[in-house]
Amino acid sequence: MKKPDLSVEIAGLRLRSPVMPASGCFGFGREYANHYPLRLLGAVVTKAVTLKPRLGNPTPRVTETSAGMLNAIGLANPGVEHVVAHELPWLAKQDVPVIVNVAGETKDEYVEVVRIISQSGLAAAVELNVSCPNVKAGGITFGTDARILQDLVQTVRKVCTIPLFVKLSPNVTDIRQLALAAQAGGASGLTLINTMIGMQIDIQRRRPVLANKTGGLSGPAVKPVAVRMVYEVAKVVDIPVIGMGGICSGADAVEFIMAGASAVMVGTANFTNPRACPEITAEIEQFMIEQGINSIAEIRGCIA
Amino acid sequence: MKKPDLSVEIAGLRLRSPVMPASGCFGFGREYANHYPLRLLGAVVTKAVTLKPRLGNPTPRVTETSAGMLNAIGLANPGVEHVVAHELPWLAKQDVPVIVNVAGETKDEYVEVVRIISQSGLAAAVELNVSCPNVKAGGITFGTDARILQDLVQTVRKVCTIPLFVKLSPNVTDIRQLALAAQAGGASGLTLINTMIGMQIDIQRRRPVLANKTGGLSGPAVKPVAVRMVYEVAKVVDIPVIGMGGICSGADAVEFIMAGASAVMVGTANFTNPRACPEITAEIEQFMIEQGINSIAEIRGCIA
Amino acid sequence: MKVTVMNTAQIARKTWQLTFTGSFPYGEVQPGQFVMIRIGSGTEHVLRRPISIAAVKEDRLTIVFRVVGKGTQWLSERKPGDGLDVLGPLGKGYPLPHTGAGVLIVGGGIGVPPLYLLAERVRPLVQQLDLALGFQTAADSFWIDQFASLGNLVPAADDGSFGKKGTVIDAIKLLSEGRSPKSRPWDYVYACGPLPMLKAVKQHFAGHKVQGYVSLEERMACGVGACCGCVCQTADRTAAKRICADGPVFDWNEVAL
Amino acid sequence: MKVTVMNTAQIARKTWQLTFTGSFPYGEVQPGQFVMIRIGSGTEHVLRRPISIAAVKEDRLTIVFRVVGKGTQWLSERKPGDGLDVLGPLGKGYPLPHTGAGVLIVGGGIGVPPLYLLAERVRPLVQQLDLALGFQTAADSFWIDQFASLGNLVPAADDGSFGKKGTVIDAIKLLSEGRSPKSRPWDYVYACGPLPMLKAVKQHFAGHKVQGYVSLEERMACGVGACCGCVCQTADRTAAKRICADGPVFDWNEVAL
Ligand SMILES: Cc1cc2nc3c(=O)[nH]c(=O)nc-3n(C[C@H](O)[C@H](O)[C@H](O)COP(=O)(O)OP(=O)(O)OC[C@H]3O[C@@H](n4cnc5c(N)ncnc54)[C@H](O)[C@@H]3O)c2cc1C
Ligand SMILES: Cc1cc2nc3c(=O)[nH]c(=O)nc-3n(C[C@H](O)[C@H](O)[C@H](O)COP(=O)(O)OP(=O)(O)OC[C@H]3O[C@@H](n4cnc5c(N)ncnc54)[C@H](O)[C@@H]3O)c2cc1C
Ligand SMILES: Cc1cc2nc3c(=O)[nH]c(=O)nc-3n(C[C@H](O)[C@H](O)[C@H](O)COP(=O)(O)O)c2cc1C
Ligand SMILES: Cc1cc2nc3c(=O)[nH]c(=O)nc-3n(C[C@H](O)[C@H](O)[C@H](O)COP(=O)(O)O)c2cc1C
Ligand code: FES
Ligand code: FES
Repeated sequence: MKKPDLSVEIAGLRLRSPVMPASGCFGFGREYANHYPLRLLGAVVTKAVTLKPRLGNPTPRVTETSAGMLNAIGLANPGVEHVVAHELPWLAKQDVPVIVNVAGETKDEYVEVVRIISQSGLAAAVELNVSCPNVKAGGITFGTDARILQDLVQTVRKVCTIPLFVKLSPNVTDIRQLALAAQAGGASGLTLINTMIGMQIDIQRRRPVLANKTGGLSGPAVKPVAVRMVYEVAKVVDIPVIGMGGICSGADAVEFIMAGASAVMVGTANFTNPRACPEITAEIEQFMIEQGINSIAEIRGCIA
Repeated sequence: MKKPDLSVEIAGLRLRSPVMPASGCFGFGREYANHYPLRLLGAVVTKAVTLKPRLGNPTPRVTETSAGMLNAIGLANPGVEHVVAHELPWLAKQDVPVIVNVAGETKDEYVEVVRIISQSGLAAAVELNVSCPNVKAGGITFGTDARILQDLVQTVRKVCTIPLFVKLSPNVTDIRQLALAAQAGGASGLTLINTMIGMQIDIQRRRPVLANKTGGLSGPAVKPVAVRMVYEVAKVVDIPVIGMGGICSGADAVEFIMAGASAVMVGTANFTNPRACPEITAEIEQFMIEQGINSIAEIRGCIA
Repeated sequence: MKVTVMNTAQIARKTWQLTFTGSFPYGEVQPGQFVMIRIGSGTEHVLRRPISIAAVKEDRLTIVFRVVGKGTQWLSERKPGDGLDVLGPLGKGYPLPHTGAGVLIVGGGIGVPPLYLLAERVRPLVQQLDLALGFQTAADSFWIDQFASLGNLVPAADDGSFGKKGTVIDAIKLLSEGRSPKSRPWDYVYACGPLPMLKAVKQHFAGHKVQGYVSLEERMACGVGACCGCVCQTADRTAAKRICADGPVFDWNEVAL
Repeated sequence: MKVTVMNTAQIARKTWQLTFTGSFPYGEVQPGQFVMIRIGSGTEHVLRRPISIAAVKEDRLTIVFRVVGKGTQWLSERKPGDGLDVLGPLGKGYPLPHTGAGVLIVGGGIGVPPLYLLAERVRPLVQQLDLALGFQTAADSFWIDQFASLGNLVPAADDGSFGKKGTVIDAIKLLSEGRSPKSRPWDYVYACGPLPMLKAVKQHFAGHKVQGYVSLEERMACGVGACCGCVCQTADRTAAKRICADGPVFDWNEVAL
């Protein structure tokens, strides 16, 4: 039996595997490079990078929920200058495409960070994290208003000479509208879903568990919502979709691919199992062999 | 030690316990009356009632997900006439307030059903299920557009002589806007959350598990989102809030109460454990005794 | 109800039997009824799994199940002494035949287990009990000797690996042919198995004067009739029946197959 | 790494010890390091739980933990022979003292376990080892004899139910007073316990010429430095340190307590 082809091409990027870590769950790759060679991944996706270094939120920042977790890291990162000087050069040597996740509080900040990343020549693509409050628009999240989102993507697009992915927030009434806005703004592809806003209360201490009160819900708990959103979005856009939300196994990944995703990202599962990404890749391959599937494209979006 | 007072008063209704079943998860109460006397509940909440009998969606209609389930029952019910003639009279004899959940596809249908329920004299309150597509408005869900929602509530309010609860959908960008719209329309109280839209794929058969493709996600998986939404809503409205979403234990219920809920509803947990409601009530009482809490009001919304 | 696992055993390919004891209304069990079993004890599995009652004796109840997913996998990993949280007996079982009736029991695959308890209950009431049980292959079959001890059994395997080669319909034909002219015609046909099999059996007896009962399956949530998750339609397709509460056994003329 | 539980035992109120064996880099363990333990095997628990390494011997590793929630509850229910999925050893441990140094080890409550391995490693390097270990009450205390065999131990209990009545600070004072004039002053203070205790110990030695090390705790997700979930701040509060990767042991002048 012929070995199935797991490689995928997305927005001009050729990835050896459809599986990559999700932003914020893999640092800048160094920690997991102790567990396996990073070239086993489709790409490495960095944690969010901002213009200035950020300390992030007070702790506790993470807590477990049923089949999921909440995080309120608060975009802690050493700032774009440091990342370009100290993280990307190392990553660039790992023989794997690097997707840099970018966050900001103003349009100008996004533009500036994307310009620097793009010009550094060290990244294969940028992923815009638009689940951040827009301080100039009264704190409304960039990713929840179609007009603001389209304008942001359009502006960033101008300074971005590499593929530009836009990461959609699930905290919206109709994610298709945001997907279409990002596409209209010039996104090369979409990644979804980011975390859902949640809260957990410590009833003994009578206060929220997270110092930030609310946090982002991720993990298997959100998978059904994520699959549904990927399915909805893939039906209406022409650009590729990368799916995520609760993926822990090859079977989970195949659900997203059948729903229309060209590739998948794995976040929380890296914490449960640091070898999650290569194991999921192997499980997808096994499934393809069992079912006689030759390529990812063969099953992508096969759900009517 | 004095026995704590578990009774609550909500929109003029006096409930012996803050715990009641969630709509659709308890039929019309008959099945669970085999497990315990219904007067142990704060109230009985019926499944959705529509003007005409409805067969509902094709099967499969339910499937399990990680710490949750999807359902696409499709508002199967025998219609308001049958309910008023055959279900409510029996329920009215169970010594427990009855809240009738009402659904419709047009504003007129809601009005008609609420009028009949209200005039029957057999219900203590109505709960409007607004997570249904509005066929006259191109299928947009009543509960996701603030203007449509306010108009619906306002109109229904006129024919409703008993307390009117509006059940909010979590599939929205900002649930506070919908909560305020329902309040402006004259709602006596709010219940939240209804299910989140999700999907599960059978990768062997390459099709969605549910015949309806998508379904509503409920259970412990959604609890963090539900607690967050109750917290957000309780902060901005003046009417009482009844919380639900994944409650399985007294501790879970206390989380919602501390987040601002005056009472709670229990859905999916009835399936895991048919005695869930009275056991949760007992666990809340136990917690109150341990912590020296005398009444529900003492801890309601205690999270700043 | 909290019961205790007494023993488990793998009895066929992916197929296990499990016997439990402990407080349960064993005396109330009707053949064709089922139990809803809780999977795990945390919040991961919110839905119980419906499994038919295969046998019941004094204070012991036996189920037979095939491992098809996480729930049945977990069940197969139970060890003697482990606790189990079961709800039951649930649903409406097979109405028993009148004394002296001619009875045919037809089962396919993992639909076979509840027919064992049925056969046990029917046996004392009738002169002769005919049984047609189909499996995909010999490796899937189980309890053949037990069934054979209760009646005139013709097993069938799709691949001819044992019994009659073919489906239960072929087994039924063989039983028909083998009947002595003096023997009473079948008054009752009791069936449990995959939907296509149930349809074929009903079809086979179209025009015959038999009373047919089938047991249906559907994904369930509550298992007690409260959620409307598990419905089928009446034969005229105008109303719904809840498989868990109105069934799982139905007169085959009553429901749309 | 998949390891196997050898034995478990309840050793104090809500407090358990568990020893595992199997493939694990036992030889690499530094005192103060921890393991991340997977809870269950399904999807219910997505985060591993960090637990300090209390003792290690050939191919056996022992942890001591207090049951405070679902994860530690599950851990306390493990039986000999059960599998366990552990990651480690993780983090940076206590730097050992120079030979012949004066050493004080201070522990409080469930912060005591990793100090056992530390004491074992320090013992051969020094003349005298002083230990101040505090518990809320006698019922919470454990491994008292083992610690006593390694050094000069003063235990303390808040309620006076055993040892010195009071906190570890009272125990430290008692140790100070009891020291012979000839004995070497403390060059190193190693502490592990609740934050208020760590602050009090550091405070107590303000102005003294000692090298102080504390082990910090925070809720963790990855445990390997990738998620920034578990940070503390540097003493000047300008930068973050990841407790799991840069710690959990820090020079007490390096971090904001
Ligand atoms: C009244 C009744 C009696 C049953 N009796 C038996 C029995 O005696 N022995 C036995 O092995 N099985 C029986 N089943 C089927 C059994 O309930 C399912 O196989 C089981 O629920 C699967 O659980 P899982 O977690 O292992 O699989 P899942 O991971 O939930 O699903 C795996 C596959 O099993 C099938 N399945 C899931 N749930 C059901 C369901 N409720 N009914 C039918 N198929 C389902 C689906 O096709 C699915 O793809 C019965 C079902 C019903 C409704
Ligand atoms: C480096 C490190 C080493 C540790 N070593 C030990 C040890 O040797 N023995 C021991 O008993 N405990 C130790 N802990 C604490 C232990 O990790 C927690 O008690 C455990 O994670 C709680 O899990 P749970 O599921 O039982 O509780 P949960 O249900 O998750 O939480 C219950 C309570 O435990 C506390 N808690 C939860 N997670 C943590 C955490 N990561 N750190 C601190 N407190 C937490 C919270 O206050 C919470 O209210 C250590 C923690 C760290 C960070
Ligand atoms: C600890 C943590 C940190 C995260 N940080 C980021 C981030 O910096 N940027 C971003 O776009 N998404 C971030 N995410 C979201 C994930 O990339 C992903 O969208 C989400 O977790 C859903 O996938 P999962 O269920 O596989 O974790 C973070 C998630 C977690 C759990
Ligand atoms: C099987 C099922 C049927 C439901 N039917 C209704 C309904 O008819 N009307 C309604 O307003 N909500 C309905 N719901 C939503 C529940 O009332 C509740 O809002 C939701 O399940 C969240 O609570 P839980 O997590 O405790 O189940 C249904 C939920 C389930 C699981
Ligand atoms: S499973 Fe709920 S009605 Fe049958
Ligand atoms: S737990 Fe992830 S960085 Fe420490």
